[in-house]
Formats: sequence, C-alpha cells, structure tokens
Amino acid sequence: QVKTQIALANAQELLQKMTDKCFKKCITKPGTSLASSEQKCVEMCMDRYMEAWNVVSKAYNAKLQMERNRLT
Amino acid sequence: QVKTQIALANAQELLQKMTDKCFKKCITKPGTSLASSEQKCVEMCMDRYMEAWNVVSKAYNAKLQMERNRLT
Amino acid sequence: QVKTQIALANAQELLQKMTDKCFKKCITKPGTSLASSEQKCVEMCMDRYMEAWNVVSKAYNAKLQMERNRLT
Amino acid sequence: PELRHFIEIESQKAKYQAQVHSFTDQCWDKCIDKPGSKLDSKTETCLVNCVGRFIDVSLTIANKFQKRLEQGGH
Amino acid sequence: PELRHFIEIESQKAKYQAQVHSFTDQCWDKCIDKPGSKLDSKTETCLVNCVGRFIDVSLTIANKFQKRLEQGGH
Amino acid sequence: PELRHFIEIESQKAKYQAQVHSFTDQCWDKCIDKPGSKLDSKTETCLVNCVGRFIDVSLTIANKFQKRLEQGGH
Repeated sequence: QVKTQIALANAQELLQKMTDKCFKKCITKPGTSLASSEQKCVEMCMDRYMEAWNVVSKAYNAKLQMERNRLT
Repeated sequence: QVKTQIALANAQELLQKMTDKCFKKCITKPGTSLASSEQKCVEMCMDRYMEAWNVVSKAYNAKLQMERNRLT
Repeated sequence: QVKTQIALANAQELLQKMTDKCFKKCITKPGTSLASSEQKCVEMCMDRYMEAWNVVSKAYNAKLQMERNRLT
Repeated sequence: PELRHFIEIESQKAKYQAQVHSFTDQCWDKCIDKPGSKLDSKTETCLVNCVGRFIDVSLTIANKFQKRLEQGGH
Repeated sequence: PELRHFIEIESQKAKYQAQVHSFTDQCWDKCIDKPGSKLDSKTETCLVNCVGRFIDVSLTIANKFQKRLEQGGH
Repeated sequence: PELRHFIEIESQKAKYQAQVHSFTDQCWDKCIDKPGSKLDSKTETCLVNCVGRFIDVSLTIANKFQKRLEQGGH
C-alpha cells in the first residue's frame, strides 16, 4: 500500500508539472476555448515531457552508478 | 476551529502571494526608503490582486459547475 | 538535538538554494563535463551567495530591531 | 460520521482555495503587465479565459495519461 | 515549562532562518547579475535596501488588509 | 526489521523520484525551447549533460562547504 501511494504521488507530481509547463509553453494568449493548434501543442508537449522524464531518470541512474564506482 | 484555521491559512497565503507579486512589480531598484510612487503602486497592485483573486474564484466555480453538468 | 536538526535543516536549505542559483547563473549550455571557467564561476557564486546570506541576515535583524523600537 | 463529514467538507474547501491561489498566481503573470487603477474588462476576460484554458489543458493531459496507462505503454 | 520555552525559541529561530533564506533568494535575483570576485559595496547596499523595502511592502499590505477586514468589506 | 527495511527502500525511491522530478523541471527549461514532434538527439544530449553538470555543481558546492566547516570559518 505504501508502494501504491508512492506510485500515485509520483504520477500526480508528473501530471501537475506537465500541466504547468505545457500551459506555459502552449497557451500564450488564453482565448474562449482551446484552439486546435494549442491542443496539438499540449499533446506534443506532454509526450516530450514524459520522454524527458525518462531520459533524465536514466541519466541520473547512470551518474549515481558512476559516483558509486568512483568511491569503491 | 478547523474553519478558523483554514480561513487564517487562506488569508496568510493571500498576503504572502500579494507581497511577493507586488514587491516584484513595484520595486525595481530598492532605495533607502519606499518612494511615494512605489507606495502607490503597491496599494494599487494589492487591490488588483484581490480583484483578480475574486474573478478567478468565480470563474473556477463556474467551470467546475459546467464540467459537473456535462457529466450528468 | 532539536538544535542540531534545525542547524542541519538550515545548512541543507542553504546548499540547495546555492546549487540551484549557481547552476542557473554559471551553466548556460551544459557540456560533457564541467569546464574550468564554469567551475570557477560556481566557486565564486557560492562565496557571494554565502556573503549575501550574511548581509541579508544582518539587515533583517537590524530592521526587526528598528520596528521593535518604533513600537515601544 | 458528522465529524468525518465536516472534516471532508473543510478539506475540500482548503483544496479549492489552494487551487484558486495557484490559478491567481499563474494567471496574474499571464494577464497583468502593470497593475492599473482598475481591473479593465480586457484583463478580466483574460483571467476568466486563463482559468478555463488551464483546466482544459489539465483535463486534456489527465485523459491522455489515463489512456496511456490503460494501453499499458508508457 | 522550560521545554516549552526551549521549543518556542527554537521554532522562532527556524522561522527567522526560513525568512532569511527567502529574502536571500529574492534579493539575490534583484541585486546580483554576475557573481564577481567580491561583493562590491553597491551590491551590498542593494541587498540591505532590498530586505528593508520588502519588509515595508509586507507591512503596507498587511496594514491595509487589516483595515479592510475591520471595515467589513472585501 | 523487514518492515523497517521495506520502509527505508520505499523512502529512498520517493527521494529518487522527487530528484528526477526536480531535474526534469530544471533541465526542461534549460534544454527545450519549443516542444517538437520528437525529442531530437541534440535535446537528449542536453538533458543528459544537464543532469550530469547539475550533480557536478552540487558536489562541488557540498565539498567546498564541508571544507569551510572543517576550517571552522564561515
């Protein structure tokens, strides 16, 4: 159950960060509805953000491993 | 008492946000005292921020209602 | 023990803020390793940040004292 | 049960207010350049649209994320 | 009572330090462009003034807010 | 002891993920200007380097800070 809660917290944090970042990048002048170009931008932005998250996660892991090896 | 605490927390959050935002907007080069133009700017900024808070609160309420109606 | 924990929390907060600020100031285009100019910039930035912390701490103290005197 | 109900409602109110603070923060930056002597209608419209579009973006992302999870991919 | 006193003092210290961190953060952005080999007097003056004016703004807003509450309007 | 072990591991995971969120946040701002239809290799390299250099800066500062404390000065 602790596991599920952490997984959930992680997903919520990811959703919140993506929403903030993609709103900032894609909606410069908020109109009366989401323009299709804005919608498209948000979807691309979301995909890129999740990819970036994965790249960062791998790079962090690799760097941690390297620092550990240096110390032993 | 829970109610009072929430109301208090809400007021404190509002005060803190207003102070941060209005300091950023109105004090570009901090001098040895608050210039009268800065003082004026801070007071206007505070009024606008509280108005913005009210507008946002109403708009959020209306949007929540709309989404609820769409689901039922 | 409470004292130690606060001192530790204080040091950790300082380290984190310095890292964030100095990374932003000194690393504009992250390369494959830390360039010596970046290294130098980080060390200067760190010294300046700690000095700024001390200046701010003293100024805050002085201002608190002044406000206290005004009230008594 | 009454106490629980009371706590639930108060907790929802707190969440709602936290959300309003967050929207005001972000939409202030998007809509207000220099605070004037009154909130003109253009700025007010911008604030209302800002809240609406933020929620739209939030729902778009949450729905697409949900679909991804169901498809099992990531 | 001694323990309570001790906790109060430590808790005030923690608040004080949190405030110093927050001021340093914001005044660093306002006053320092490129960190040089020493903190020149112009930068130091800017930092001192930044703290002072931030507190002035904070008091101005808190006082006016208080008055509004007492008038009962919002 | 098993429970304690489990909690420790889960707590480390949570810290790791918080760190990944923080890196992604900061490196996104440094490396991505406009989100395109795919993550090109230049952007990916920038992200990897960004994480690496952030950790380098963090270690540089922590080490120098440690030395200062040992020298007793501040």
